[in-house]
Amino acid sequence: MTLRTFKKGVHPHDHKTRTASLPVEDVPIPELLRIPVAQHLGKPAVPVKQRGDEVMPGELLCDADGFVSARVHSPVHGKIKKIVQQPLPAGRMSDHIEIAVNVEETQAHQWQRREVDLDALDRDTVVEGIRDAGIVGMGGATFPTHVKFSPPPTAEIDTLVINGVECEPYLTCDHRLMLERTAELLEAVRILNRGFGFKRILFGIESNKPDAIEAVSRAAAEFPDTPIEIVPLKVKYPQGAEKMLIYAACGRTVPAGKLPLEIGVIVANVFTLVAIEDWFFWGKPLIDRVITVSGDGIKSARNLRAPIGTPFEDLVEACGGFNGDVAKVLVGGPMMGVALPTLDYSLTKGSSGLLFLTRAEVPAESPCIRCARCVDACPMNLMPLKLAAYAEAQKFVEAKQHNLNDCFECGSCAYVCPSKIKLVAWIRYAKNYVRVHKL
Amino acid sequence: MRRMIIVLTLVTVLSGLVLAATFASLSPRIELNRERALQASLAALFSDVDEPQFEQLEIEEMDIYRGEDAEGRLIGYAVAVTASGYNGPISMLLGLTPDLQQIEGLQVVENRETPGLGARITEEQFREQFIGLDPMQSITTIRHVEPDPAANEVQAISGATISSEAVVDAINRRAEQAIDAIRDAEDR
Amino acid sequence: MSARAEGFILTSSPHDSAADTTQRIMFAVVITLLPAMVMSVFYFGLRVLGLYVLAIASCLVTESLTRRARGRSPWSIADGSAVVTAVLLVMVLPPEISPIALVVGCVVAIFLGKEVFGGLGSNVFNPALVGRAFLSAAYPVQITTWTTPNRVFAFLPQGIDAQTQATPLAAARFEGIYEALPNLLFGQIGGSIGETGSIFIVAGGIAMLALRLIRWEMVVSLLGTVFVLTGIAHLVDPGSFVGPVFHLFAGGLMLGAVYMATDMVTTPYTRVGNVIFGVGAGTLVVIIRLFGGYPEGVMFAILLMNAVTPIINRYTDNRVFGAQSAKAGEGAQ
Amino acid sequence: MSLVVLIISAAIVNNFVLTYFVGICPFIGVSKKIDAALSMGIAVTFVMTITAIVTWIINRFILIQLGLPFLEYVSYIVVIASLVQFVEMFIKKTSPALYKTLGIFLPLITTNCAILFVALLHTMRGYGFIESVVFGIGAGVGFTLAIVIMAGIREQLETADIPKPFQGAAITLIVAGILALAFMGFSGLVAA
Amino acid sequence: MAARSITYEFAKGLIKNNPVFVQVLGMCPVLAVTTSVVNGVGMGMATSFVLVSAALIGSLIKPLVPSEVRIPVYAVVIATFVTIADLVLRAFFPPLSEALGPYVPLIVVNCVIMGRIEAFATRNGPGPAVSDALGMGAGFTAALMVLGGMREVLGSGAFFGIELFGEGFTPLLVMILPAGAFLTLGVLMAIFNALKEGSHTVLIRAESKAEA
Repeated sequence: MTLRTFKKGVHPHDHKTRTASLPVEDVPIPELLRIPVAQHLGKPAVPVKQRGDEVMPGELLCDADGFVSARVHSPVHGKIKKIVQQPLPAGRMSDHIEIAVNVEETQAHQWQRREVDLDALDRDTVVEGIRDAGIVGMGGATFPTHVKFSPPPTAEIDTLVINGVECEPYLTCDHRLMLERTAELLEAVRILNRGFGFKRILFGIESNKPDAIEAVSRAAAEFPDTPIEIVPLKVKYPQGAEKMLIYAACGRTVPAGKLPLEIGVIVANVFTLVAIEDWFFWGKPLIDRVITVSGDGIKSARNLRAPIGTPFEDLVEACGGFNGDVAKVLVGGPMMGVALPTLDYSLTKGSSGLLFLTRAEVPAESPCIRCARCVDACPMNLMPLKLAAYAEAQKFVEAKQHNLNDCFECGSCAYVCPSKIKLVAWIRYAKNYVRVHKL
Repeated sequence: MRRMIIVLTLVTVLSGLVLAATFASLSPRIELNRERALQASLAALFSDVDEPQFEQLEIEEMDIYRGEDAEGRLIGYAVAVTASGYNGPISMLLGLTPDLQQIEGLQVVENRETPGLGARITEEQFREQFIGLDPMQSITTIRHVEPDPAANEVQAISGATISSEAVVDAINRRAEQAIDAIRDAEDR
Repeated sequence: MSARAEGFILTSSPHDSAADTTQRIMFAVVITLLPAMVMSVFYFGLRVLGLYVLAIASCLVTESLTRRARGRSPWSIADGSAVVTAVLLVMVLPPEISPIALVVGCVVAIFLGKEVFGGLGSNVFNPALVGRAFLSAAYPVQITTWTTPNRVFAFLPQGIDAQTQATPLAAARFEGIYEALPNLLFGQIGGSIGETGSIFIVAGGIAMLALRLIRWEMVVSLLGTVFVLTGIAHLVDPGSFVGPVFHLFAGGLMLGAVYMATDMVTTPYTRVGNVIFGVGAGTLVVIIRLFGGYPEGVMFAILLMNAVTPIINRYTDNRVFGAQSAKAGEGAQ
Repeated sequence: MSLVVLIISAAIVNNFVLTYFVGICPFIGVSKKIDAALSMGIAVTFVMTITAIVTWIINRFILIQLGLPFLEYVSYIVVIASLVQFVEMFIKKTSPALYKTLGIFLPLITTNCAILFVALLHTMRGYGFIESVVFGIGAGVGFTLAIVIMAGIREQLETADIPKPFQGAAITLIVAGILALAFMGFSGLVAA
Repeated sequence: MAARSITYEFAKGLIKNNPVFVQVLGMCPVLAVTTSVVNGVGMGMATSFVLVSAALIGSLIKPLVPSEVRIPVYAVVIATFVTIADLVLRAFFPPLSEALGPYVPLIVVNCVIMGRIEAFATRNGPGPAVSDALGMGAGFTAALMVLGGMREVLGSGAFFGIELFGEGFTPLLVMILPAGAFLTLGVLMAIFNALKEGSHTVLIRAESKAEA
């Protein structure tokens, strides 16, 4: 059987074996959390607590500021020490709420399962719940999930695509969730299906995770009334990108510059589903996440569950410290992740991986030989070599005319480039210029 | 407006006058040059004759010259032949013996062939192969082996087959027709 | 903790890259050319080996000197592109080419063909072909003087070049004598150094396709166009035009289609562009071979298509993902 | 000579720019952008064709009839200059859109030697009327071809790291030289 | 414009404003007829003759010519001198006339001439105008000579028709073909640019001397 997939893309070395079979472990509860107010795309959330306030696990720390914004909750028992400005991994500055954690109280806290009357749910209550829980896209894009689930009234939503692809090398947290929290995933699917009445629910999983495919298939068989299909996909990067996944799973093409909603599709990451389940059945908002800590520079690679706001130092400690000289630290995967100058950052809702690389010699750039491998790799069908050349020549209008803004910076082009040209960096530069100067 | 027209007319008239004067004084010399050049190419066909004289026969659509030596004896004929060369027309003069049985010589007057390649048709080594061939028979080009003059063969210039063949083709096409025309003209 | 506390390396994503580098690509190309190179030495003697060495040396020296003159690192020669140019240039020259002419060709190929445009990647024309075209205009006689190859394979029929000293294409075009196909395949024929055996070029081509160094669209569209057009000509007038199989394996077509028309720098970016290039080049090859003054047209055809490649690149951008259904999507709403 | 052969000869085999070196100034000056080059090419083809017609008539019915061959150059240049002026006025009145694209090129055409060359060559070669017209069109098409190809290449070279002494006209000439080498492939295609 | 010495007007055409290498004007004859030095010099002289004569006439009749008909009038003047040059060549130098062919009449549209008349001759008196025209003509001729020399030496192995090398030398035929013309001029122009850049200071000093 030929597996489904999208067009183009690349095959980076996956480095996943080191953590794929490691169950998720909880980190020791940190003594200090630093929780950013802006962990999502859109407007930063507004703090509702002050310095000195005591907080409980799950208590609201910041409220959403407008529609495209997301709530932030406290993961712990503790006391707000102060609010400090600090950069987020992505580089943007954000207020961080610093909480001195009461470790014992936090440890003692138990979440109580509550009975949910599925029949009483409708679309509005589902979306409202998602918003209240502060759930954002957990694949890395951190777009507030309730926005994604609020189609314009004209759109006819008929399909849910579940993203179990995890195409970034090294990362295994979604893989582990599919194995360990299969039942919860399916519960969440049923909640969403109550709200939307999907015609099809397609669960995309790459074929390099046969155990996940099997586990999810077995669990799905228990709900014959839910129209769920498991779609094994050919292994290829960036299959986890929304538009690529929709094409791979159901053959639909999202028009350039549009959202999946407009062709009746909603995409949800597996982690998002777990978070939904946590909220509806346990009343637990999004206050922690699973992150893969890996790379040659860490003693023992792990899949860790940690409260949002955990300093990265604590994660390193939980993994036994560094192994040799660490040259490069990445948050996220190696394809789209961000390199960090120091470890002075803390876990956000969007951090899917923390990688420590020892060999990180920056390959020397040589002139473009116009091999056009980037053209063959670009899943968006763009002409990366042209975009980079326009950016370098400061021809931003031309770059924009060549669909600059359709690039989602997956890095496939720069990955395959034999001349090691920083194509993504040039494109990002042009995008920023175009945005700032409103070209 | 009036001044414009006056100036323009004046300039044009002046220019016309100057040119007319120049032309009038120089054109005899130019004509002479042209005549001399023609006579020189024609004479080159009959290089063993001293001071040959040529006169154009009155034949339509063909330039054919009748050559006489200083004593007025017929030394042969010259036929203007144009070939379709590699880069453009090749104009040549084909010399014929008085009895019209043999080719007397070949001169290339003008060509745009590739220098060093097709343009080697102007070299003596190529041209002298035609001397003595039968103009009434078709001439053939051969390559790499020694040509047999008895079989009306000439060797093509290495690497310039097209130019060589163009010359031969033009001669083959024109010669017989020209000979007939000369016979007609002489009979008249 | 043994890590450097601060100052991790900061680079933009992606943080991993494929193993292929420009240098690797260039040397892979040279390796796939080795069988044909070895055969050429068998056919035309050790002299040819000397020519390869001389050409590689001249190309490398020319490039490093020009680089130095510009105040750049002369070590860009390590990218191997000059070696590829040198080998390909030798392959399209006759075995008896004089060393002086060869050096002139190398200097022209590297200097006028590549460096004046800004070096590898900026050149518009295939450097080896620029060198070859220059030589064919500079030394028209030398470049069309062919020698009879050594008899390496006893099982092959006697080649026609023994009598005519012409390449199979010239013999077919001007004398109406056709070389036997086995000779064309194995290269026991008069012709350029690299025309020694289409079969070895085909093997190199298959290796390059497998390594994804070249695009099949280019090779197939170019060869296909030549095959179809010469096939039509042959069907219309078998007396004047030899069959398409002969054209595929005679002359420099295979070498051109596999190694010249696929030169990344000077050919279009997209697959559609490659097909346009291939069809255009194939058509030009056939026009020149059947009706032009030269018996062989591959070099000119590829150079001419190199010249229009920027225009092809301008008008054959891939359509952005989702562009096609944009209208349909709007219509559905 | 067949007219098809004549047009192929004028446009490709004996390309005006690449073998006769005429029209080099606009070929170098107006070949930075494809759009401009195309407009220039169209404008030249247009004026060339009309020039071929008018100069043929003038030569045949005035200069030869009246025995004034020495006025050939003077009359041709006057004809071309006024023709260009007239065409400019005409286009400006009838099609402002066309004028917008071609307008700036028209005055440049007066000093484009390719135009005068067409007139001189058809006179020199003694072409008939139809032949002259076809020759003018072919030459114009050839000019357009060359300048558009050059513009495509130069657009690409804009981002190339060309050595400083070679920037500008020098690299353009070298590209033209290589183009001329490539166009040699067409020689012998039609015997002109 | 400050009045400058007549020497300066002459000298600037040679290098600083060389019509071929710097202004890139009059390319067509430059490329077409430079297959040998003799042709190059012949074309250079013919062009200079037209240039100087037209510049002189242009500066003299300037006050009489209304600006609307300036271009046509100058065109006629130039064409007249070109015809004279052509007739003289045909009458006294038939081989040269033959070699230059249709490129003699093309002097009419040589942008160097119209350019100099428009830009200089009509704005200055006859003295500077002629001096400027002579300088430009000399610069033009020099460029043609250099190009013709290079192409003849490499392409025919001769200089002024005299064989330079023995049997061993195979001339590079391409040099006398169109491609060779483009390539040689391109390379020459680059060399000129490089030299000009390098000796910029020297030149400025020389010019200020000429100006003084």
